[in-house]
Amino acid sequence: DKKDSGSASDPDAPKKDVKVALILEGSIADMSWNATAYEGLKRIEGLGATIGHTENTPVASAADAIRAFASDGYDVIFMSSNSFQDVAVETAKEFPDVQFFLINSAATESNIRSFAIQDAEQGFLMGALAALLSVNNKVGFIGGLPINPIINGGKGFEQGAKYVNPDIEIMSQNTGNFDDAVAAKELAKQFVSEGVDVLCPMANQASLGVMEAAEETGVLAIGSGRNQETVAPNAAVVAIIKDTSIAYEAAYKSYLEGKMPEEILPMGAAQGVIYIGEYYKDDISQDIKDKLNDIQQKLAAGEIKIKLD
Amino acid sequence: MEGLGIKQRLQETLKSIYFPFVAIVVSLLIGSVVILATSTTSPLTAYGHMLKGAFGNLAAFDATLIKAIPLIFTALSFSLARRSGIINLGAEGQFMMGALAATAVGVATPNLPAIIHLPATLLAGFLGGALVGLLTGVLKVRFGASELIITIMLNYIAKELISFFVNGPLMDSASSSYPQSAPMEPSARLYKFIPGMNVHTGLIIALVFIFLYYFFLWKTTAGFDMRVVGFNPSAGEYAGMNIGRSTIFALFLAGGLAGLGGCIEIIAVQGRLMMTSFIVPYGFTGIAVALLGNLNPLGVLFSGILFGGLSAGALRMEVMTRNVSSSVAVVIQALIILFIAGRQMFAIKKRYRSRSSSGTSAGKTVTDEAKDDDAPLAPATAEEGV
Amino acid sequence: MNEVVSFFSTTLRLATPTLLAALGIVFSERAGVVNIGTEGMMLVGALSGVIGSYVTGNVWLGTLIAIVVTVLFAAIFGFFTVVVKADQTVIGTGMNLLASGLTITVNRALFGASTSPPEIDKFVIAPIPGLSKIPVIGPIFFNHHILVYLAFLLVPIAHFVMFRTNVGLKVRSVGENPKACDTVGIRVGMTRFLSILYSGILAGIAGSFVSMGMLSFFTEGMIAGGGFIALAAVVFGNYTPRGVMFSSLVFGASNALMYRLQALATNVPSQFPLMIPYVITIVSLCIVSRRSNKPLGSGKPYIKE
Amino acid sequence: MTTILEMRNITKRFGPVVANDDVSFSVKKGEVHALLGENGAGKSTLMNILFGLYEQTSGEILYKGKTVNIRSPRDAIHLGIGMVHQHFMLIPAHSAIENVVLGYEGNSAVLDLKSAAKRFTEMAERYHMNIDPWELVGNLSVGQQQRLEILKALYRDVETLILDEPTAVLTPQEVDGLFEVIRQLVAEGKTVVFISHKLPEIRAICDRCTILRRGKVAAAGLPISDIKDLNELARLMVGREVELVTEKTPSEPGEVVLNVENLNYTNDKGIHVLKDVNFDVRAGEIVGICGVDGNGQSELIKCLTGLLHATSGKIELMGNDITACTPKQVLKQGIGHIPEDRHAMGMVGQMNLRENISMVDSRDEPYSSHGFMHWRWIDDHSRNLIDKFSVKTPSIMEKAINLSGGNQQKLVVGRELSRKANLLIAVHPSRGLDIGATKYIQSQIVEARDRGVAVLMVSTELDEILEIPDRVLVIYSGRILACLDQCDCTRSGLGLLMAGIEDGEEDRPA
Ligand SMILES: Nc1ncnc2c1ncn2[C@@H]1O[C@H](COP(=O)(O)OP(=O)(O)OP(=O)(O)O)[C@@H](O)[C@H]1O
Ligand SMILES: Nc1ncnc2c1ncn2[C@@H]1O[C@H](COP(=O)(O)OP(=O)(O)OP(=O)(O)O)[C@@H](O)[C@H]1O
Ligand SMILES: [Mg+2]
Ligand SMILES: [Mg+2]
Repeated sequence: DKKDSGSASDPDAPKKDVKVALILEGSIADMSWNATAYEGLKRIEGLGATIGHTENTPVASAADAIRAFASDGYDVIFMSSNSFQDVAVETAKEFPDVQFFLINSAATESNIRSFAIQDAEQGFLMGALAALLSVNNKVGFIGGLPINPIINGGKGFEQGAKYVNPDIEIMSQNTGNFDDAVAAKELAKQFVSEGVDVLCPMANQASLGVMEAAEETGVLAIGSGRNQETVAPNAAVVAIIKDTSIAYEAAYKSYLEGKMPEEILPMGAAQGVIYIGEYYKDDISQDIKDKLNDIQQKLAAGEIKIKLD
Repeated sequence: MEGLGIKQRLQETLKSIYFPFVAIVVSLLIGSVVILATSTTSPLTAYGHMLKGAFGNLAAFDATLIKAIPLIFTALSFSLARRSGIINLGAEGQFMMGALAATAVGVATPNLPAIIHLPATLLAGFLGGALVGLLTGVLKVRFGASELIITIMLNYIAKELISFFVNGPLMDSASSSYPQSAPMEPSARLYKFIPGMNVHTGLIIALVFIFLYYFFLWKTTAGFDMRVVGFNPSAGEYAGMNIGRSTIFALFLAGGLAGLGGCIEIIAVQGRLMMTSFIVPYGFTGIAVALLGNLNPLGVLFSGILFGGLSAGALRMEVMTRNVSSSVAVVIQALIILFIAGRQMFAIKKRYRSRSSSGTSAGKTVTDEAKDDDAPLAPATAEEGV
Repeated sequence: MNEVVSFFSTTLRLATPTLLAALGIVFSERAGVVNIGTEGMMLVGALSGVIGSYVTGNVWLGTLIAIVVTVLFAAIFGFFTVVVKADQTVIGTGMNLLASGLTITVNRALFGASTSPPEIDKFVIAPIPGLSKIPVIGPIFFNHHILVYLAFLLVPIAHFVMFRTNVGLKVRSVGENPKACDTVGIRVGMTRFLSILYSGILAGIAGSFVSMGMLSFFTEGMIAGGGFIALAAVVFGNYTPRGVMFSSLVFGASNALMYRLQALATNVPSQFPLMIPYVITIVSLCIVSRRSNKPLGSGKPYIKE
Repeated sequence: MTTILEMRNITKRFGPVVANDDVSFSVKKGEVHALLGENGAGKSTLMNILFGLYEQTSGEILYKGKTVNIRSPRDAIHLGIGMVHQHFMLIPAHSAIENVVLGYEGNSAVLDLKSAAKRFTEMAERYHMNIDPWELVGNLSVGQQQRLEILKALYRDVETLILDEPTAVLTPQEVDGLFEVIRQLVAEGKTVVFISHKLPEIRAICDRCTILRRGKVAAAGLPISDIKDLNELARLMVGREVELVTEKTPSEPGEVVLNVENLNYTNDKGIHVLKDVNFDVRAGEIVGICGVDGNGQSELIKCLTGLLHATSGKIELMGNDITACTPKQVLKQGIGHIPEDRHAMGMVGQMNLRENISMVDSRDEPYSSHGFMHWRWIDDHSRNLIDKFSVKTPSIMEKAINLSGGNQQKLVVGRELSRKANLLIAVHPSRGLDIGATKYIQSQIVEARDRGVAVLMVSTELDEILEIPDRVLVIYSGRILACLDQCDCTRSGLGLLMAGIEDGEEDRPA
């Protein structure tokens, strides 16, 4: 019976009760990728859909998750990681009238649409701002598990920093996981001892470690998601936010309107998915802010192209 | 078992059904407290879904089996080593290295006939794990280094190696620079074999190896010697067995079993090697599966299926009941493991006391065919060591 | 120069959680209990410490609460392994699973899933007056969190208790040959249970040091294998407090080295520096391996006729 | 004399096995009460119940007239009961003194091992049972461990002392020492329960005896004086006449099978354990090595069987040099070996009997072929062997550890005797065996000799040494002091030699 799936949609919702599911590879508490994805699902709920999700779903279970949702009458299924692509393409065949959205995937079968989050643009903005802020011309990027978004973020970061200052020194490393905040913090400290004076984490919840390191060593830090600043009241400058929730909402809207473009939907600065959050420090010169906004516009307008390999 | 009369055997069987049953009931009762505390869903509905997701219908059992297969291999790996007196905490890493080796072979050579490609891939998987086991064995025998640490450390190293290869040498050039290998060649894959079910031929391989495990340890001299050494090395030495060789060989095989499991998981389920292929702790879960199965072949099979069912059921519960979160599902799985492992606590009248069956008398698994020999690890008075 | 200083002080800092947890495990191991569940205990300690500190606004009370909660958690382990005599490794694995599930559930129930971590009172660096001023030595040894000093002070104490006292003798014997202990009137079960609780205390402290000393917040699964490393440290340290200190320092140093290399060689694939600590451990293990003090009765429940 | 201890209608089941069947047992204050019976009769079980190690299936225990509920040794100890267990309850990894003070109520929170060691040594000297309190128990010989166990019990002053086969591994001198102790204890009004299979000892020290037969009481509180001779005792224990004489024709030695030349062994602690050992054993003769435990016997045997490697010298078996051989290679040459410590070496407690029986020959026909075990054949073989050596067990699928120790010993001896070997090395072959079993094993050894097997027998039992071997080597602190023909052996002579005193009558080996 479906009663227990506690339908949160209010009775006088606009359309027929659409059921939307989200399958997450990570934890919704990761303060970034999965967290914003979950926010997206919430937004969709706000549009009157009934929602359901699974977290920490390993690739090996993705197929079961899809089958479970589909057989429970879900109409739309979002898959939040490129790891799921193969499984999704396989399993989607079993459910032709379920609409699938794959994040960071290249697949576009009949009932599958994919959109590509422009992680590199987030990195680019972080790099650019870091370069603008850096006094000793040395900036650091700390990634977590070297998966696609992180790697591209790193590439974007380097190009962004070089974009504003061709001869800036860049330190970039991955801690190898998203859980170990201590590792992130220690690595960050090492960076600082190497002269880095602006730190940029892209390691989900482990990012907090980097922010804290910045706070303790008195350098600046640029967040990669909301809620990271609290542990670094003095160090946190701003967060360059990759708000996939907007992407999800957009995708869902296009589904409701029944006009979903064949090609892979890019989701970046242009779509407002990647943007500059509100500044936490007021001593940031307007000049810098303008430069950064300008870069963001260029990215949105496609005037800046980021090379990914 | 000649020793026991029909009556006792009946008792054994009844016990072996009664205990796990009560164990599960109790753990679910406690779990329901957590559910009530954290969600608006009634525990009964939640468990209903869990049960349905695990064994409810063919489709569910299908999913359960698929999940059980890798666990059976890592469990066999642990069991074999344990029977030889070695604690192999390395199934985790051996599993990964098996997968890595298999991937290398599975993607490398396109348009090869399956008759060659598939066996080659499986062999690579076995060797990938076996070599890690071999290394462990050699270090243990040659330097007397504790396998406990070596295996733990090799697990972490394996994790990094996977990360390196999928980001480097094995990265799929086609897939716009995702950190993942190319998909396995069709000729190197395992496919569904029962119409209407998704479970793949890996199941058959698993069953074969369960039998081989039994046959090797109880029917061959090599296996027999391993068990002797496992129980009492100095007796083995006295009987003219080569402790070192036995240890190394055991770890080689154990590694191979885990590696084969990893290989099958990739070529049958995941399709390609990814950064995130191993978030599930296949190796460590395998330990629990093995010990719950008393290191016996059938025991491993059934506890493997039980664990497969647990995760399949937990997933369905999470899906069907919107607000029972995955973490609660995890808690419930944990409770079930704890109480099943400790099921002898539900003995009504005090256990009849005989060493041959002390502790384990109640401790036998659902499946344990009361084989009259406990693993070295199984409850035994310290006398054994003296 | 201050390269050296930072390297060594980092080493001490990183060695501390391992050392704390390991000083607990070394007793339970000696008593014949293999505690795979340490990882989970530390996780529980990490969260309950943060909650405690958040509620009471005092990091010490927080730690106290962490200790109490972790000991209760350890008691579950003790109940299953000692009273019920279930297999220690299975229970240990189960406890880890339980811990990860519970911490996530509780943490989200209290602080929500994707919000910023709560402001808490955390351990601050406590330089030892005078000593910390000594060049080189000072910053390396006398400029740490109090728990760092505590951990290292605990080593000689633990050593004394284990090898010089009646309790220590009982603990060591119960692990070697429970039946023999039984015949001289020692309560085998009680002894094992208490040493499990003790290891719980230290796991709790270790956990809260991670979440309130090295960091100032809790994140899901933040122990990230620290418990297993501590377990390895005990075996590596050959089941003695001194040895455990040695091995913890090896782990600490090799991690410090690893971060250093990651920072220096940013062009090398990150995976290789990340392997270093584990490689170093294996190598040094092969070098120093000697007669093992692994208790004969290790891992075996004691069942009476 | 008042009754201090009374066990009423005790029954103890181990699964199918009934170890004690409605046994009643009562002991008077201040007496030495012998508990007798065949191997597996239930002696140890009964005492383990009294001491709280096992829990009786039914029956009650009265101590000093009060019903007591002894649920653990702790309770027994508090009642003033002490026990020396047949299988050592020692911790090899700890020093002797640590083992002694372990669990001792009088310990202070911080141990003062020094003064404990002092007290211990004084006591040890008083009872002529010296042991270095600081030595690791793991390094002590079996005899020394037995002494340690006794001293451990005496260290705590007890009211009632249970001795479960304490003399099995003691030398005559040590046995006398122990009897000294027992007499002192009795003089102090204490009570002793004494388990042994040796009539002379029982005669020497016990007042009354209770005899168990297959778990039931065969005789209760019988005055020792009523037992005329071994045959009588045997009849009481077994329930029928038993043949107790090993008839033995003079040997006709054949060619040399084992030849040992200038064998030296220095252990890892640098102690020179074996010094220029020379001797040979010929086909069809039994050579006995007698000496106080711990004079190098263990090391000598280990060298012969490849478990240790001699520092210098030469060992030849059937003419080929095996000095540097591994145990496996030595076994291949055809050696049967009844090891000193059955628990540590001879058997695998957690494995069942048939597996223990196949242990040594698992790799050879007919136990296996082409790497596959032949369980069907092994089962038959095992059943025969168990009948032949009357090993008391419910089935060949029973775990070895569940056998009575004596039956464990029979199992090992039986296995080694039934292997086809040119050389049989028998270390304490009859340790812990009842009279019947002892005689049977001995006759089997003699039979093996007559089949032309060369036998090397190590024993601390003077009676055995005086009866079985054709030649006797006396070993003292790693040296062969004397090589005597059996006819030249006298109790007193051997006793002196074993104590290292060389006088007259012995002739050095050439
Ligand atoms: N733990 C056990 N489990 C099963 N059977 C047992 C156990 N302990 C003893 N038995 C059986 O009970 C019987 C009596 O054993 P017990 O040790 O009391 O004999 P015993 O008189 O001490 O013999 P021995 O002279 O060899 O010491 C034997 O048949 C033995 O196999
Ligand atoms: N730790 C143990 N585990 C299993 N069985 C044991 C253990 N300790 C003793 N036994 C068995 O329990 C019974 C009584 O124990 P005990 O040590 O007195 O043996 P026993 O029969 O007296 O040995 P022995 O033949 O040397 O006289 C024996 O059958 C012995 O083999
Ligand atoms: Mg006995
Ligand atoms: Mg006996």
